Amino acid sequence: MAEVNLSAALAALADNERQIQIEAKDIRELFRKLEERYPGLEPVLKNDVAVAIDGVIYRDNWSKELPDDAEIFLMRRLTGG
Amino acid sequence: MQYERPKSLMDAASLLAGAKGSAYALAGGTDLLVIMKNDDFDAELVVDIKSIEGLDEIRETSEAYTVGAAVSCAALGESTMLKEAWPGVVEAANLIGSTQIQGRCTVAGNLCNASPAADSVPALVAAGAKAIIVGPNGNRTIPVEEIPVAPGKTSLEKGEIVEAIQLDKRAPQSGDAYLRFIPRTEMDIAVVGVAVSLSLDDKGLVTSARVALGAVAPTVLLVEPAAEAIIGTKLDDAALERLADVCSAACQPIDDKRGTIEFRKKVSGVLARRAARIAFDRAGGK
Amino acid sequence: MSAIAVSTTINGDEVEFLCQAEETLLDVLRERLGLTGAKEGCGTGDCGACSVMVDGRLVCACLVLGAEAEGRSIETIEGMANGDELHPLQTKFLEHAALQCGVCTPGFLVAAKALLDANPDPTEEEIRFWLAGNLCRCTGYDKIVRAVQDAAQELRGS
Amino acid sequence: MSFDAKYKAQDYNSVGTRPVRPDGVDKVTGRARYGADFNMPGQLVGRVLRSPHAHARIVSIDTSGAERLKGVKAVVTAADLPDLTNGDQTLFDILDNCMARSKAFYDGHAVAAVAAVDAKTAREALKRIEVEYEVLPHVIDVDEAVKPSAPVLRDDVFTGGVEPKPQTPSNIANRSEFGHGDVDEGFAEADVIVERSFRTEQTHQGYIEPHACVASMNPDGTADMWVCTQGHFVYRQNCADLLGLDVSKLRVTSSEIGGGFGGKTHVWMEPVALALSRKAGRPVKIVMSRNEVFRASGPTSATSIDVKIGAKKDGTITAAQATLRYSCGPYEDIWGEFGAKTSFACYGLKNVKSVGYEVLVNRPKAAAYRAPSAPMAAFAVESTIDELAQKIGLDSIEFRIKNAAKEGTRSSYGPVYGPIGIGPTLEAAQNHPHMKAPLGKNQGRGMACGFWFNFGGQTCTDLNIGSDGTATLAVGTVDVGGARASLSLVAAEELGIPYENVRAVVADTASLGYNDMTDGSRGTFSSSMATISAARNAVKVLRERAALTWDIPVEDVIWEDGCAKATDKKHGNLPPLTIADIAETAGKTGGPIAGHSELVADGAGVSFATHICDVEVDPETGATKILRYTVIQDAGKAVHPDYVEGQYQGGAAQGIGWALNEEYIYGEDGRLQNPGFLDYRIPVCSDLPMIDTQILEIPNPNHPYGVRGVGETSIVPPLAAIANAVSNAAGVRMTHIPMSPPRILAALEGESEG
Repeated sequence: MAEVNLSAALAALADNERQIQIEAKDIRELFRKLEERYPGLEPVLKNDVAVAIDGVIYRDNWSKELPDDAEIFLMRRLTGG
Repeated sequence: MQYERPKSLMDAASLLAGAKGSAYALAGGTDLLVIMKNDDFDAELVVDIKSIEGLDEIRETSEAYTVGAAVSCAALGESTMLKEAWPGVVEAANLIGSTQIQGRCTVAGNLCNASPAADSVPALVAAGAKAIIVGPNGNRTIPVEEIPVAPGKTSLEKGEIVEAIQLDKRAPQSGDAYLRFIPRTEMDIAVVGVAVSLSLDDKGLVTSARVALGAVAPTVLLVEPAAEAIIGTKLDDAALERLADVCSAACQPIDDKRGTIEFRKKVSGVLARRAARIAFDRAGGK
Repeated sequence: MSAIAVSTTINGDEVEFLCQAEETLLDVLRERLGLTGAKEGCGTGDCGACSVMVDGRLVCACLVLGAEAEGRSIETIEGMANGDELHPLQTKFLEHAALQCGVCTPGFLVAAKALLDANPDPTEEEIRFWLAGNLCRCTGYDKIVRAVQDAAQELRGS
Repeated sequence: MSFDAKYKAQDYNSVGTRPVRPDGVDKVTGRARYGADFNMPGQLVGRVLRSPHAHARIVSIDTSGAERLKGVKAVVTAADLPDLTNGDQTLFDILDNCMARSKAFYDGHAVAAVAAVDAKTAREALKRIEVEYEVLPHVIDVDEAVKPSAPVLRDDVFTGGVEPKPQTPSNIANRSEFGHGDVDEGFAEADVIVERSFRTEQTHQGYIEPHACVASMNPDGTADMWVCTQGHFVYRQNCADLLGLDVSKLRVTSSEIGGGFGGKTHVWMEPVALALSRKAGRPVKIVMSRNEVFRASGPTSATSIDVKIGAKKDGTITAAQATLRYSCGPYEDIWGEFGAKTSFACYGLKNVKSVGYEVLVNRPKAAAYRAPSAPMAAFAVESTIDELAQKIGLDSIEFRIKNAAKEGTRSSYGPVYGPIGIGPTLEAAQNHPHMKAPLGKNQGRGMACGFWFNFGGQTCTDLNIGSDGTATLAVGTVDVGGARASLSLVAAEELGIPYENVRAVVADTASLGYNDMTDGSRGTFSSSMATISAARNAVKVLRERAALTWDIPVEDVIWEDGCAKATDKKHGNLPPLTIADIAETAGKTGGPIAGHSELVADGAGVSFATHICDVEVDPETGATKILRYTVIQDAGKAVHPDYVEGQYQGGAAQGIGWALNEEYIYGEDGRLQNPGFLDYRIPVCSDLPMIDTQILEIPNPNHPYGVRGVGETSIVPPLAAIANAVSNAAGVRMTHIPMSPPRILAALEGESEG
């Protein structure tokens, strides 16, 4: 069971939930379950979200596994200069 | 646009005089080629004066030095003779732009561009320099401060060309200096420029002086009360304070992208103090 | 308007070209003669990326008309190496990693060579002020100044 | 992706050395080809007509005069770039910025373009395009733009991120909030609170090479483009989307790039060049002038930031809060959000809240600039931290060390940190001789910390072994600062061959799979990961070929020192096969030998730096001279230390320019006053001292060599470090960047700041 934290902007699309408990083995499954529970998140999960797993930010990697008890944080994607 | 490279001054003058549209003399070109980049620029004629015999020479007579209109500021900076006689003029000329600009720009061009911020002009004005002008109606020699009349405008008649800048030989115990303020250390247009030229008597008192300010008014200012503030003194602190106050008060600056009114007023006083001190030292003052 | 015929010398070779009156030397070098080593960073003499030598003087090619090249001798970055033998400045720029994007590099090399030809033993301050007309946005100038110092030392043979 | 990217400690042969870069000779001889150095046969000169107004409705455009001019081959307006964006707002904004549709939003906004046989004709053609404008009131200033009285730029933008959803359009495009705890409770616990407001002016990346491209579009829908860009795959995608091309039919070649720093991360006039080429039926070259670069590419945000931080007397920060307003130009972006995310990232805070606003103004569309948005936030926060330390009576480094984030700290932007480098950079600063050097009259020392995220992204690499055992490496990340040298080192390391035997090239979009652009400090981080993977795949093939040659099981073949070696004693004394031996017979053992890799290089790891700076302030003129500068930053592992140092020094220099003199200056008419290098004052050589660097190597656990991105963080601390130094030298707290001489002098004279 992972504890998924949402940034304020994303929480607004998920019934204002800042913390969600979800059982998921990887990022793809996490996204699928989030979409099922909060359809409002679907468009942003498609392209605009990065996943921080224990502090390390993953941008594009569905196959990344979520360790047990990992701290998951969803945030808007980054760009740089 | 037509490009001409006459061999004589008279040919140059008559080409310029005969142009129907706008016509420009090209010496260093470091201002002209910049405005040519502008999409609105339109000229009928450009007359390159660099092939005219003698225009790239610095000459010495018994009374004066003349700097030809095609002498680059880099070449001017290599003249030991001028560096000794008019170090402030040479250092001002050598502050224009970068090493690359120095390789092309000229003091005559700097003067005729008529920018209030031109670096060499306050130094020339303080030095009492004169411009030797040739034109379709004959030659004339006038003080350099009479050439720029407004930003970008000169008193030259159509067809007139500045052939050379004349600097008189100096009395002993004389010195000059130019300081400017720019936000960087190089590659900027003066926010404030101050030139001081002075002579001392045997006791070390200032007997004559000329103080000129740049970038603080539509044209370079010759500030006579500033000279009066230091004449008869050994540049004691009180005299320098008076000089600074007079210079600050003489400014009629504007707020623009390069500085504010308040800043220009304050800094012209500061630089006047510092430049006077350098000129005084160069004159052998103690 | 008819074109102007110009005869000049570039990197020791006699060259003839035609240009319009308003074309700059930089336009001619880059567009007519295929010498694209000089770069146009600003077109107004503020960046030094188009530095070349005209009759032994360092200038910005963007502030010289092509027609002015008549009868003059021009040196560009393309003439700096002697065949496949790089000039010591070129070698030192490589060894000191004095370039990142490299677009300012030809201008810096031409300017630095002009400095060392005139002053074989410049101080750091002299180097910095001489090169103040060459903008670099990548390096912070540190490695460029070191490369020039090192090349100067090598050229002096010490 | 089967590649194991985990860090393993090892000794290196090539990595960490400082060889000459492979593209070096081309660059010192003038042979390297940049954006404007390329020509196609029959090409036309393209020019863009730009709005002279800051804000105007385009009533009509009459191009007939230009079209009648002899030598003009095409004229395009927005009508020639129809909206194919299908509801994608980000893409539509790029399109609208490339060519204004109903309104011109800033001085310099493109409204039409021409292609003609030469520059003179193109220039004349621009004059013959008649645009009727209805000039509208404009707003330039970020604080003015948020006032209810301000002219509203867009009637389709409603503030996002607030509840309930607003019913009226606003220049505030979005609000975002980060943090945790309860700041009100935290401030109640504080013994000392410092609260200040700061402003920073808009700056430009200032790359020396203006944007340039040559575009050629064929009637069959295929097209080619040569362009200076930080990401040719991204440019291909943008252009294909905007022009309705099949992505794979547009081949984009990235030229050498003369600097980008974020400014060449998405398209500007490139789609216009393609549209002109499509209409003219000939290749079209567009080179921006420097004036156009300043007016119409993508500078960074101007900002207005309020900070409040409270601490106990023992130096524990109890609460920190910031409100950050970032200008975006006319289009919504995420610059305020980045500012809010990065503002307090260096510290471990119990109660923290940051709120970012995206503000629309009549300025060019803001683009990324090296660690985008972080320097301004760091300026505000690090200035406040310094003042707070002084009020409490603690040393500025001690105070920061006491509050620095560490492994396990919940970051202010949300996630909990893994192993991070802020503490070590502060300790290195504390022990650096610079901190103890004596200071003279009117001199002061300042220091500050900075943070940036870094990232990795999609990466594709090919490594081909030549018949003589040398290798070519094809990467898709544009080399902006020496990456080909670093990647050649990595390939040499993995293959066990000399660096000189590797040649790295940047492949075009038709020759390699998709790569994200070179931004987010990802070039060397991600492409080195892909290079290691590709090289290991090639080594696998090399071992197989050796096994075949020897007729032994591949499990008995190891790769060592650039050779295949048989391990088991039963194979007798088989002499090692060198890579050249194996390559020579490749045609008989199964054909060409290559290693390929495609991966998502995630796990870049956040980056921290601490800078120290000494300045001297002339109290009579307000002029500031940088006397000494030291950069301390964690690189994870420095692959080519010269270019790591170069990134540190370059970032510091850009930060120094930003801190002291660089700014966009607008007139009352909303026009940019200083679109050139004369009055947009980037540092020149004589402005700077040598810039000392100290590279820390705290391995990134998510990279095989421990590499972290290094390109961006170095621009984050300088604004604050210099502001703190000026404050210590002159005794006045500067709250407005740039700290130009008039601003410093005004502050010294006790006047209100300009």
